[in-house]
Amino acid sequence: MRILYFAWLREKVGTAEEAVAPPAEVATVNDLLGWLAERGGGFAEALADRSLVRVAVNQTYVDGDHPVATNDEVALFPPVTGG
Amino acid sequence: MRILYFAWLREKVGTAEEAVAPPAEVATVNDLLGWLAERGGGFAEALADRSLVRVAVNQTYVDGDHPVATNDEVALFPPVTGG
Amino acid sequence: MAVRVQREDFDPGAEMAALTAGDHAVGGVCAFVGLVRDMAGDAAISSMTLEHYPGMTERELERIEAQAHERWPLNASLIIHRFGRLDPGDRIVLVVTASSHRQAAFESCQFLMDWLKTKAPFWKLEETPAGGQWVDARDSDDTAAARWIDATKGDRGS
Amino acid sequence: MAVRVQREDFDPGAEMAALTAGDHAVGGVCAFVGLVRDMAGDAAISSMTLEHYPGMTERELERIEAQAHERWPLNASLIIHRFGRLDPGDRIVLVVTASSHRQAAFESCQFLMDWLKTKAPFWKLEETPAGGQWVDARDSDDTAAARWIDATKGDRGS
Repeated sequence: MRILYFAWLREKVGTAEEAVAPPAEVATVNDLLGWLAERGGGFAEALADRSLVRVAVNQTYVDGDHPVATNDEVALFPPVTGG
Repeated sequence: MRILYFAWLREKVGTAEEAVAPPAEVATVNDLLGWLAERGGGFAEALADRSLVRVAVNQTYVDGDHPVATNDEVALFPPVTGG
Repeated sequence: MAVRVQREDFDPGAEMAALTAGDHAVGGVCAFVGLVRDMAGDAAISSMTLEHYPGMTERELERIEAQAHERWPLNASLIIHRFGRLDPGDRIVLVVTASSHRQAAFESCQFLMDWLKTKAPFWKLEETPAGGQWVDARDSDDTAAARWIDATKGDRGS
Repeated sequence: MAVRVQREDFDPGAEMAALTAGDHAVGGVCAFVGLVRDMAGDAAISSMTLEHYPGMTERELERIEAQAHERWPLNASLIIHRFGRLDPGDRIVLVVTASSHRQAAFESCQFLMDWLKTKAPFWKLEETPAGGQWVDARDSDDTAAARWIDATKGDRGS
């Protein structure tokens, strides 16, 4: 599973992209965010307030109960501020 | 008093502009339109339906009861269709 | 604030850029360009001639523009309207509004177009296969303009 | 329909002209240009860097554009959004809509800007005297976008 981080989420976790292999019980987006936050440090800090984290799976916006699978591209980012 | 005609009003009356000297009892825009219509022909035809005639006195929109005076520039035209 | 009534064409991009040049408080520019269509209802239009009332037309446009500035927080605005003979595809009118707030730019541009359509002394004569036809004023334009009478002041919040 | 996400500047006038070239059914073109402001609240902005999500950003813009075409009778539309480093006064975004009806052009352009602000994956980092600051999403943008959810279909009458 590929994880992408953008904007201040990227700065807090210290990486733009990583490959992860979460355990089988990580079935949903919420599971994944919890699992990433358990790493502590910048990850815990970046994911502390879930209301500020938007998630896209395979480049489509999803909710926290959306499933995640091995080959997914999961992107985590703050609310958008373009235009 | 100077009278200007625009668009199909101009075509119907056959002139773009004329100087007129109406009698003293022509005190308002409505009086003036009635007096011009009495000329008959294209004037009567052009002014037959007052709902289609817009009036400006000295380049400002006015209603039928607005006064008219000797040195006024009075313009008669159909509803506008710019833009 | 500027109003130009002219026979010549104009360059929308150049006008938009010039209007806000050097003013870095502007966050949004809204522009509307009206073009000559080749059909009016079922009738083919081969050309159009726009008549105006020199003097009053400029005054009315300036009056409408001043109202927009009273109503919305605008940094700049521009109205250009052509007269004379125009062909299908030709530009007729340009309205540009610039503001720090995008809603103000959008709303004031729409307001200016709506009021221009119902208040500015211009008349269109369309050349059709059946001959020259003066365009009738449309109720939908009156309706579009009327909504600004009762509307609350422009949204300054975004 | 076209979407471009690019580092380079664009020419609004040239884009507007190209979008409707040869289509004489178009009566109105609405364009919105977003510019970098030199102030954000009380903070002076010396520059801004726009980050995006290559791939998803284009997809979201295309999705929003397709919605506008479903909702309004549009002849053509264009969205250009820049990324990378920009200075005050620089152009950020261009949205252009063309229709036979002016209300459709205005409303769809506003709809595209509102949705782009809340849905398109872009993030702004502003350089201020206090250092780089990620711009917070604004409630007023959510409100502006939300009004299109309940609104009836675009007015096709004018």
